[in-house]
Amino acid sequence: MEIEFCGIKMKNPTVLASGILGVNAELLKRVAREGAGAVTMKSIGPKEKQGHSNPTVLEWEHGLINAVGLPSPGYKNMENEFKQLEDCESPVIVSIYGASIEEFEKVTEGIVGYEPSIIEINISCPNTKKEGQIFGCNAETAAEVVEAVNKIAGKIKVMPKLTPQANNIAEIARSCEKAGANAICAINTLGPGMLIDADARKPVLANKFGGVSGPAIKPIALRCVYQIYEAVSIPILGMGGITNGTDAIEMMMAGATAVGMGTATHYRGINAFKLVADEMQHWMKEHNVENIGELVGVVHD
Amino acid sequence: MEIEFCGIKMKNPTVLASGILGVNAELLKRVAREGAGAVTMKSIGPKEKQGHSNPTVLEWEHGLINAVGLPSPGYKNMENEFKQLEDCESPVIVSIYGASIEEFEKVTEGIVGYEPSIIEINISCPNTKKEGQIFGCNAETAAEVVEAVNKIAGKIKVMPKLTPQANNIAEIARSCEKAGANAICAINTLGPGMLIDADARKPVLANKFGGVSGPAIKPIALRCVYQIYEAVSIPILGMGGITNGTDAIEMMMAGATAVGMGTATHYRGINAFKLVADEMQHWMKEHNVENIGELVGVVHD
Amino acid sequence: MVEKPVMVKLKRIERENERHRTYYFEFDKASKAKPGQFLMVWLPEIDEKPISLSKISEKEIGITVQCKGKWSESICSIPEGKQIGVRGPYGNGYSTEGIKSAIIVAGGCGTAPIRPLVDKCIADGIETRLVMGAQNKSGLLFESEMKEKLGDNLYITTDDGSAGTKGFTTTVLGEQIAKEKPEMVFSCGPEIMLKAVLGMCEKAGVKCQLSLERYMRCGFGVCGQCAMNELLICKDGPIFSGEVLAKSSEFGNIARLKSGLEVSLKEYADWRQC
Amino acid sequence: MVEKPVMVKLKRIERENERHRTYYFEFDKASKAKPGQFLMVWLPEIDEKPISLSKISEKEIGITVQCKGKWSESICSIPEGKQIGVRGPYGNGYSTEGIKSAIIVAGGCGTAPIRPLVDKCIADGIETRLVMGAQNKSGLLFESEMKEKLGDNLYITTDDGSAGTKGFTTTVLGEQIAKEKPEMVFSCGPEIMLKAVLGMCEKAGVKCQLSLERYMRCGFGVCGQCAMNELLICKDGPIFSGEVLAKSSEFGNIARLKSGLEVSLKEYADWRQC
Ligand SMILES: Cc1cc2nc3c(=O)[nH]c(=O)nc-3n(C[C@H](O)[C@H](O)[C@H](O)COP(=O)(O)O)c2cc1C
Ligand SMILES: Cc1cc2nc3c(=O)[nH]c(=O)nc-3n(C[C@H](O)[C@H](O)[C@H](O)COP(=O)(O)O)c2cc1C
Ligand code: FES
Ligand code: FES
Repeated sequence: MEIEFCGIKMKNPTVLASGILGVNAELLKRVAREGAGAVTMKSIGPKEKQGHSNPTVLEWEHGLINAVGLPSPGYKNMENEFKQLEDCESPVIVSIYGASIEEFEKVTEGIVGYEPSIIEINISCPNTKKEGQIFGCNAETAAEVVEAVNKIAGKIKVMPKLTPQANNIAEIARSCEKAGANAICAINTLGPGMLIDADARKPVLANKFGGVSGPAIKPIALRCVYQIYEAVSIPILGMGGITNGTDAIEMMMAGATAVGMGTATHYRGINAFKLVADEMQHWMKEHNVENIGELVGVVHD
Repeated sequence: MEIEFCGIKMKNPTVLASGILGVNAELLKRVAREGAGAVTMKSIGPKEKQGHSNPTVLEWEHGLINAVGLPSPGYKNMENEFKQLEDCESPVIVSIYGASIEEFEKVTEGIVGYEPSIIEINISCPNTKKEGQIFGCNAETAAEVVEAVNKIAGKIKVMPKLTPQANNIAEIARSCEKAGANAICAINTLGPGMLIDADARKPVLANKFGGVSGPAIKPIALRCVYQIYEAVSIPILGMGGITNGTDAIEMMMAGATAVGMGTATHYRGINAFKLVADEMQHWMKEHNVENIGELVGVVHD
Repeated sequence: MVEKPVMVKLKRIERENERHRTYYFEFDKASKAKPGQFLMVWLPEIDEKPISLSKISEKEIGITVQCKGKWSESICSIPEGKQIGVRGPYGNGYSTEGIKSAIIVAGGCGTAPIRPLVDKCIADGIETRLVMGAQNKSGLLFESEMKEKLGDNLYITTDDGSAGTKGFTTTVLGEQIAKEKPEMVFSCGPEIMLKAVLGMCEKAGVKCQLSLERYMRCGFGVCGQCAMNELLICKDGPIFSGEVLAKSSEFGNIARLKSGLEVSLKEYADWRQC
Repeated sequence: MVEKPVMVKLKRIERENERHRTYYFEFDKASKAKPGQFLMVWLPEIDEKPISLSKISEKEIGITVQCKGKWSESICSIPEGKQIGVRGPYGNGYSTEGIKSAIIVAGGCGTAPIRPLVDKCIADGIETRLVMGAQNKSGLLFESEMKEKLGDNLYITTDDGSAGTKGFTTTVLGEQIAKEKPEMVFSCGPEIMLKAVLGMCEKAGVKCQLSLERYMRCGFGVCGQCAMNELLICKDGPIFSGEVLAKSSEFGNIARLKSGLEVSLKEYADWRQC
């Protein structure tokens, strides 16, 4: 099940998505031990940020909805975590966010010295006003952010994370590739969406709106990855609603070289990564597939 | 449970959504008899159109996905249906589409003589290339279509139907209101999305991509209606994922004066309208609500 | 119970005659289906079509296809061991409840859903006569199997007389009703034949259940494509009682093309031809 | 089992003392919860907080809140008959399996989850001693109820001596372990106290289960906010065995603010203060 994702070796194609569990080094190492081929830290911002008040993360019938609001200790306060990550058994992806090109640059400067395997550029968070989606819905601004981060990142790979809210996600991916992206991550949470409690007569999330994840968004994620695959030649980290081996295989068939999971840890536990990797292997055996890489993008044939 | 929706009296707030069952007059009358407060015809185009090949409508775990592709006999071939609709026991909404302002105008001219209660302007179909979303993702083009239709519609009410793919649905609604819209319908199907069959190694819909409806899209629909309610003062026909009375109440609390249902007929049968209206009434009794209108927009207080 | 296709492996393909093939596969969801129910059968990148169950059992499911168009020629070229996509079963199916005697009338490839119906009638102890017709001998389906199961209660007709009685199934139906009135007439075949069957049953005061066909999209009652007046062929049908059909202005007259355009049954049949 | 709040009506509110209230309501999902599990309690437009179950029964569920901040002052101002939102129960709860004798140590509002634990221990026939402490008499919770249930096995301490023994719970715990070693020590209270309890248990060679607390968001193991080293307080805990805690570098030392910033337990407690 070993794969290579833009030059990074992974024991299997499963990746912990950003914002799930990854608040500290020890949890990331635990997830790696529980089977993830790579792990992503919770997105890091330019300064300490509280995030939104509770309720911030809720389950609904077909997935999760969250408006955590990008809390972060700020990149300056994370030395301790980065140091402890040196012996993580899987490659570490560091996710970053900012509200301006300058902020993205500052965070990149602050973390590049720790030499993460990949810098994930979060331009797609749907539940903050200043950060996130505004960069990810426009091909030009998306490219500007990628270019700025890439300049500072040097030999470290950079991977913008895109939003399904973009009206032409393929165009945005193409424009990021031209700006120097080494990979594309898609998708961030969908929406935003909203839960209302009829008895309370109120929106349930304190922020009212939040990003939708989990099984409900899988068809949207598959379509996005499919379209991006047709548009770029860099590899795709596909995510959104993957909870089992077949979901992961479908995502790879749509065009993903590796597959991210977040919400799945709620349904299947922290060892979701091992479970899904095993299910993928089982599927491969049943279908006489020797090398998982053969499946990447096959639905396009 | 009687309500008034932009001047139209309805026996209850439930409305059959466009594209579900409403291909002929007799089915529309059946749905009205089965409890719908109003019924919408399948969107009508400028000329005969085949739509996409099968598979066109599929269920997945959390809703439906469809790429029917706006088949239509064309407005010229529908006289028979319109005549038979004269004795429909609920108001009839006629949904129209076009690939240009001129086409929208032509269809409006063709149907306005039949005096439908409302003309629904479909600028939001996600599974055709030339019609649909391209008009609904831009505030200016959306307004142009509304203005053109409105001019021809005369005293007949017009109601653009919006897409959740728009990056600022509130702005689009506002711009439609300014252009003369009497109501807003939201939302059309989400996406597009995609289903892949791993065994077949192929997308399942013949059109590959299709609009997502049903329970999976409810949080997105609630958010859209919430945002539109804050932006306009014309009434909203809210839809997307409503399957039971509580869903309908939540949608009204978000700001909808009436609630549409399509996919629910799959889960609950053609009498979904009566079932949901009964459940709403039951909820009102339990919560001492005398007049359903009291609930419209209450989460905004 | 999610209505999306499941890929199943074709275990066995039987050549019924020049133009018909029966495909056998395992599909648990259909193992308790009723005769007259159908599947939506998907050939990736080709098309998806409604096809009746021609074999219903715990062990295997069968469908019988007439090879004649793009989709059916495609399925005819798929070898054993390959997969097709199926979803369903859909529709209501024939009801044999409380019936003691029946005449079944099968026309052309309408014989497909009749095969499991015959099995069911026999299993329910219903006195069963089968009138089975085709244009010519090579269009007949399951002839020897039916002979074995029904013996003298099998009546064959062909338009050209190349097998059985020369003439139409309806002629034999008339004779058989006159001979001994059954409690129920079941039928599947061209709509023009069904119209005639209904007329004869009405005149003789015999109940009937007829299987109809329209162009379909969803197959499960959502899109409205298969409408006949206010009825949905896919969900309210495809089997309808004579009483219901007698009230339908479109039965035997009007059907919808893919666009939804209403045309005469003849024009629809030219487009459709099965 | 969807983890979103359910609005429940406050059937009864009891004033335990000046600063603590217990709220009773019906919530079927929690009727079989384990002592030590908690709910996320939502006050619309105010906030949502993790609160331990202080009463677990088929008939009603109870939570006990110390009124001191924005959220808790808000709940204190809600009258009987009004609704609050609850989701859960979450966490692992105390395990009483196979235990014959126990000492329970409760500090301050840590007494809340101890109430159903005492009930459980008695029901399981466990020889139970309870050491219950607070800063002063008016901070004690469920005093008369515990007296009734435990008689001479209840030991009370206050920092100022206004009730029971003057001093800390840990002093009494030491005496009681010396007097008769229990199989298990259960505890809930300020982390500084828990740290001391762990030290005493380790020295005496007694097992223990301690209930921890961190700022939470999801409550069900997704967001990572409540991390203590590699442990999730909300899901792996909030009850941990002494063995596990002995290996944690953050227990008693470090916790995370809302931003995720790691700070000393003292700084966290100043922010948090419960
Ligand atoms: C609670 C929660 C917090 C998240 N935080 C972040 C974040 O900080 N940065 C980010 O790029 N994505 C974040 N995401 C999005 C996920 O990384 C992922 O893109 C999304 O959840 C879709 O994948 P899934 O369906 O497997 O969860 C978050 C998702 C959840 C559920
Ligand atoms: C099979 C199908 C066909 C549809 N066709 C149309 C259409 O022709 N015109 C239109 O405006 N919306 C069409 N829609 C969208 C619905 O009217 C509705 O906006 C959407 O399904 C969300 O509501 P629901 O979740 O209650 O189904 C269609 C939806 C489905 C499922
Ligand atoms: S085929 Fe869609 S309703 Fe019958
Ligand atoms: S509070 Fe979210 S993981 Fe514990």
